[in-house]
Amino acid sequence: MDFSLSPGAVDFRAAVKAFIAEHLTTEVVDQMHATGTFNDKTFNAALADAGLLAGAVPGYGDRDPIELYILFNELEKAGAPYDGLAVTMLVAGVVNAVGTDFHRNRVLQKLLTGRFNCCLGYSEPDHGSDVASITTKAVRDGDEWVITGQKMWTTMAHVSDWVILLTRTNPDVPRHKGLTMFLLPMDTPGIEVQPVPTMATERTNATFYDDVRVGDEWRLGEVDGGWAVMGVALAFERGVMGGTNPAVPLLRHVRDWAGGAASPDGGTMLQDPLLRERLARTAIANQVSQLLTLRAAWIAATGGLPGLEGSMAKLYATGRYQQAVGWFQEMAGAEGLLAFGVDDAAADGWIDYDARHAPVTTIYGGTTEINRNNVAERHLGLPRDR
Amino acid sequence: MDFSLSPGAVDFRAAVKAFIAEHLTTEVVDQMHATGTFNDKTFNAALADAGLLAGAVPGYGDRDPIELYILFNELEKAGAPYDGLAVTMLVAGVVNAVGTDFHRNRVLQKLLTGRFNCCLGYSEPDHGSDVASITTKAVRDGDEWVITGQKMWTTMAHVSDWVILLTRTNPDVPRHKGLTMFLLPMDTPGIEVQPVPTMATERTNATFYDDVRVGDEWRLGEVDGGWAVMGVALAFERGVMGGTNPAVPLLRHVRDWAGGAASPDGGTMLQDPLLRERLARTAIANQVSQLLTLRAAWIAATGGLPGLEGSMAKLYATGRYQQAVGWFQEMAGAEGLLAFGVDDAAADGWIDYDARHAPVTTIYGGTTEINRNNVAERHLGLPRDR
Amino acid sequence: MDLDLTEDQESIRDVFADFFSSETGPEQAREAEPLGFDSRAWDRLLETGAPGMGVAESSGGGGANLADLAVVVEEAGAHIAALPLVDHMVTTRLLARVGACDDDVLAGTTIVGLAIRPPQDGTARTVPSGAVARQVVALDGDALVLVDSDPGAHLQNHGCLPLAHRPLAGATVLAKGPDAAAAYHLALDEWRTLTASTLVGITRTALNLGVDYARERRQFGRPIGSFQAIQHLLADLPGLLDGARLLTAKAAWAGDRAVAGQTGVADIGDNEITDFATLACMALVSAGEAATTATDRSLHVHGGYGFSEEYDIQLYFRRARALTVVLDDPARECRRLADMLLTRHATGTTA
Amino acid sequence: MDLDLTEDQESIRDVFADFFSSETGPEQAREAEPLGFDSRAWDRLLETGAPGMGVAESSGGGGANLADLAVVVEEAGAHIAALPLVDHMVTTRLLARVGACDDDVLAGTTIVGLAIRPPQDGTARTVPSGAVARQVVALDGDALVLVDSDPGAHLQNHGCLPLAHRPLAGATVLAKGPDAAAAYHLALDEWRTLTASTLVGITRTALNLGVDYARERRQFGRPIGSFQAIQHLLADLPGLLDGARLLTAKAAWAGDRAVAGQTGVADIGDNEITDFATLACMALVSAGEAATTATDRSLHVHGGYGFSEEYDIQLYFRRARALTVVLDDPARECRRLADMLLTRHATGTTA
Repeated sequence: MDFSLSPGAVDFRAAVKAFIAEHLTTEVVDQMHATGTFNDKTFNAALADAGLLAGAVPGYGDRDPIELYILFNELEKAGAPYDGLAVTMLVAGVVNAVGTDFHRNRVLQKLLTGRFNCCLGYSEPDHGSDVASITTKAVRDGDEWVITGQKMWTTMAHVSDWVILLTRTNPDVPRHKGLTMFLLPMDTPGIEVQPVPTMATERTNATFYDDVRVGDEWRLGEVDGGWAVMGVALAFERGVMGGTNPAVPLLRHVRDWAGGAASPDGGTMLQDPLLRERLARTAIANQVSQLLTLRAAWIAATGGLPGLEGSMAKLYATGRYQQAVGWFQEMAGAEGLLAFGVDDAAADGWIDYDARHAPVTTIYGGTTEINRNNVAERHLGLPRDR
Repeated sequence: MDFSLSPGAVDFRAAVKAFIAEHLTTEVVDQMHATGTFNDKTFNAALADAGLLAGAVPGYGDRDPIELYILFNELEKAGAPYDGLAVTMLVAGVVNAVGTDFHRNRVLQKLLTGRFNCCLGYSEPDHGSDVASITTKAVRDGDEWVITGQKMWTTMAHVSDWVILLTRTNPDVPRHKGLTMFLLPMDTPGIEVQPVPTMATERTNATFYDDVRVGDEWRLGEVDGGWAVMGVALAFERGVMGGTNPAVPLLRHVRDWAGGAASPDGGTMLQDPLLRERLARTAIANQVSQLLTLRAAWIAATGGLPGLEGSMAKLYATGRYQQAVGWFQEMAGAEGLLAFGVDDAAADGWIDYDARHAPVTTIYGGTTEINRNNVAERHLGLPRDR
Repeated sequence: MDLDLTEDQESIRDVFADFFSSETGPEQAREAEPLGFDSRAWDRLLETGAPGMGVAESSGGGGANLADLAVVVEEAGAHIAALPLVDHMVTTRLLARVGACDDDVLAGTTIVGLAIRPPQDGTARTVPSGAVARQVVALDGDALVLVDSDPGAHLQNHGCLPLAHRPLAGATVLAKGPDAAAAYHLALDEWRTLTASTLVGITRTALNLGVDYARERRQFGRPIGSFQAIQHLLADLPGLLDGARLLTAKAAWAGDRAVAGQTGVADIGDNEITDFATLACMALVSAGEAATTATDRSLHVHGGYGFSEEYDIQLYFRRARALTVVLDDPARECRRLADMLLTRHATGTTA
Repeated sequence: MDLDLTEDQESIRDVFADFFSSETGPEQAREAEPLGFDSRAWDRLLETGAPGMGVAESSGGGGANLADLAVVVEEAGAHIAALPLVDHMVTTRLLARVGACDDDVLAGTTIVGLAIRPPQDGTARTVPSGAVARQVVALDGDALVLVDSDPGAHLQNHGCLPLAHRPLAGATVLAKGPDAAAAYHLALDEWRTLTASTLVGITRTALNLGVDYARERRQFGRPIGSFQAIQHLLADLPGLLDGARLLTAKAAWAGDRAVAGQTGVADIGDNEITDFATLACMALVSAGEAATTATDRSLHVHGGYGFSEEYDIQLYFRRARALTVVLDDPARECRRLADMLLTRHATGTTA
């Protein structure tokens, strides 16, 4: 094995790091947490203008999937607002893989400019993990479709230009087989976005679709072929596009804080043996998380679909992140409770933030239970429970 | 609430402690680990002769179940060979609850002398957690029964005078309903005992029953009523008769060792902050385990059946015990690997012993999974999985 | 030996369960955020006599003991009452013990609180009731001091506790010397015990919320609570809950014995612990862990909804963590406990 | 970037998988207990050239690098070979580096081992191969020394490792000063890396044993592996296994770079770690945890049978723990790691 990056990847990473050093200002970070929108169109546009975005579309162009991994890993490690961009580039990849020329011209090219966003419309209030049971209806009416229903957890819908929307087009066949995907402009009449505030800083949305009419050209993939389109998206998503190294910025923030914080036992917190042990354990977990993610990228780069490997990376990384957050919040005591902007807040409030944010990481993008089912059945070959 | 023991219980405990101080010699402890038989007939007989055993039969006589708890908790804390005694007294309780005068005269009175033992014949090679599916057959032949089959995990069979044996008497009804319990003298022709060595010091057995003929007077409970008899035994067993404070002797051994053991960081191991924290956490867990057990005893003492509370105590106590063993074995490093009798063995080899023994504690007497099912379905009211 | 509540305590529990269930709860907790003080509910609480109920009747209080107060605050925790009840109760008892508890404090019209951490540079930091209490009692060196001043500026925090720093400038000295320190430490152990009981209440409700959600929420054509993965996530919690409650009750029992002059023992070799300071510390660590684990698992069972502000579990989740660490890191509490367990020898008589 | 084995390594893996699968395994491991040395298999191993394969061809060895050796010993771990292979390999490389590796050592007819802990009072304690190795190399102060004596009296232990104390009296000094210490520490980091790889092999087989048992064992009318409780107990393990294997491979890669004179960096703020000493320590902790967890869960899945001597999982369970702690407490290893991570600054160039 060779863990050195190729010269091209080294250059690409250096360019991303340089970009981050220049563009990821305190204002950008403060703004993302103040608004709850982990997406910054100016930042995205600058990334595109710097030529760093084309490689971020999975399966598109001549860039290595390793570069896709590098881009999102660097953004995640730096604590940049990348969530909206990751979803957008994921959709770009799906559009590229299964879309028509119309989609590519009308959507993909725009997405590559960094000035537009997409969001994902899969889950519904009553159908989360069991997404194959969704009930949002799309009914054909001549050359058009009429869509009615509601989606939940449509994060970034309020800043998005398109949504990829999973609908039921045939209720009379087994549930996976009657689904169709659409790529819907968000300004289509009949779409309403309602904010859903959360316990962390980030905002998500519920979206409502009331007799939304779109032409058949906005269909993405085959009629009743929506499940396959989702499969493409999932294979792109799991593990490679951020979300598996959240403890890197946490560790950096805690380390930087601990060097200057007084310990009740005397000296600094950085001299506390238990904190040192836990910093080291977190550093190990961060390496492992990165390697599991890199492996998923490597499989994609060598022509495979790293669905299972992504599940493993997510299971490992999110569990360790939650453990680390719990450790550091306990060790920081009362100061670890204090929020962004409060004097004396441990790690400038990052511990409070991470403690609020961490719980959702074992839910979104596939719950721990769904990922464990995946690994148990598909990797270990254990008999299905249901 | 009042956590003081009654004056009678205080006296009883003092008597048990005095007995242990006198009779639990190094030889007794060494002998139990050398033979793998956690039963000492001399010790048991002396306990009976000291008048401490009558109170150890659940539901028998005028002693408080709190005293039953005290007896086994003190024996467990002291690291005495109590396993055989616990099973024997459990059977005594079952015999007392559902047996005939014949059983009481022939068996119960002898058991109270501490000079005889019983073992449990429930599990079979193919039927462990799913004990209701056992296949050992008992077929009526006039006034006799002919029993054929095999039992597994018949611990103490090699030193037992009787076995209570769960058999299938009716294969044509739902599986719980065709079972009958027998109380079988171990010297009945056709019974064979084969040792099953384990990774810890303790030995268990497989027992074979080949056309074993016994009179109907050795039936315990109704024909096809074996499941109810097992229910009586289980309610007696869970939590109250030892098995929920194994970390007390571990903690004592580790504490005593740590005060004299050099730490690689300088000073003694007892000065290591992480060891101190973990000793304290184990001390907390030991208190909680004791209180959960005491609660089960209290429920029994006030006329209830503490089946669920026993499950909770066992889940909590065995999980913490395993955690503590893992901690201390790691912290003792190479010396924590060394066995009984090896110079320099950490805690005189107890860490190695406990690390070998601990895994079985979440298996025997009801696995963690079975206990969790119990609590989930019967205490929390969650819908059945099956 | 009696592991049931007394009849009196059952009445207290019923009365306060009714009170907190009608006057406080998730909606009121939300409205009280971020400060974490529901002044309307506090005013209603004065009518129940709760603020002074832990003070002897001879001193004008309600004559309740620590075990009784634990029953009250478990209900407050279960209903996530945004009230500085624990802090007021233990500080009131402390003031009464040093003869400095006036009627407004007894009545609760003046809110008092305890500085639970050693002051630094003349300031009591992150006082749990510091943003709402008028009077704060602290141990400054060997002096028990009381500062009477405007509540401090609220420090916005994870659990929406009314935290504030309180400068001790101008504080009155209530007592000095070993007795003053002993009185403070007794109060702090009472604070540990009652905070543990609050956490037990939080644990209880968090478990109920998770179980209710798991029974109602359906995925794949069945309640999610019928999946073994969900069942087993929840099945460890009743043991944690009941264990923490029993240990907290034992701490309260030991506290009442300590107040009555009976000493306890702390012998880990025999697992025989009746010493109040030891049990109070154990109870807080144990209840903190129960609450942290239960709220975490219950929130997870809620899926995405657990993360949304609309659902109640996140309120419990954040308060569980806040109350667990506001005094100190539980690992450091354990090391403090070890100092007690490993240096002290068993003293006094066996319970 | 290449996360696949080289073609050569695939051949090495296949050859040694065949060798260990036919010459070693659970039955042989049982027969070798309690000493933990299978002399017949060792004699057969000499024919493969494995004992000296990690030494440069110019010095008469097989020319394999650390990454190659990791492939070999993963197979040894997976087949629970009762052989002092890791110890012999790293010590042989160390001796070759200081020009003291004779032909018998290269051939494996003289077994050599490493004293992995600092000697105390003139004795190397609990040397992992101390009860079978003729020659033991230790770092005594700043002197790299070799003792040639009869193997020590076996210390019976949890994992049936051939542990023994080895007095250093009469030892030969091989080298002295900073270079000697550096050579020793390089060897110790190689020991960490290869022990990690052994643990990866143990993890792999433990997982397979658990999965096989769960598929075959039926209770309640279905394979126990169809219960979600069992599935989820096992489902975390592939990530632990693969993560530990990747980290170990990365450590071996960094070790080979270090031998070639390339320095690495260790920047936890950017999660950029290419330094060998750092990665070797990380790999051992990570693989130790994977093996401990996998053997524990797999044994549990086996029910009572896991505890019986008849089944194989208990062999893996005990060796996993033994290899995880025989060098030191993993928590102490983590503190040592923190010393490296928090005081060292990023040096050298990025990989």
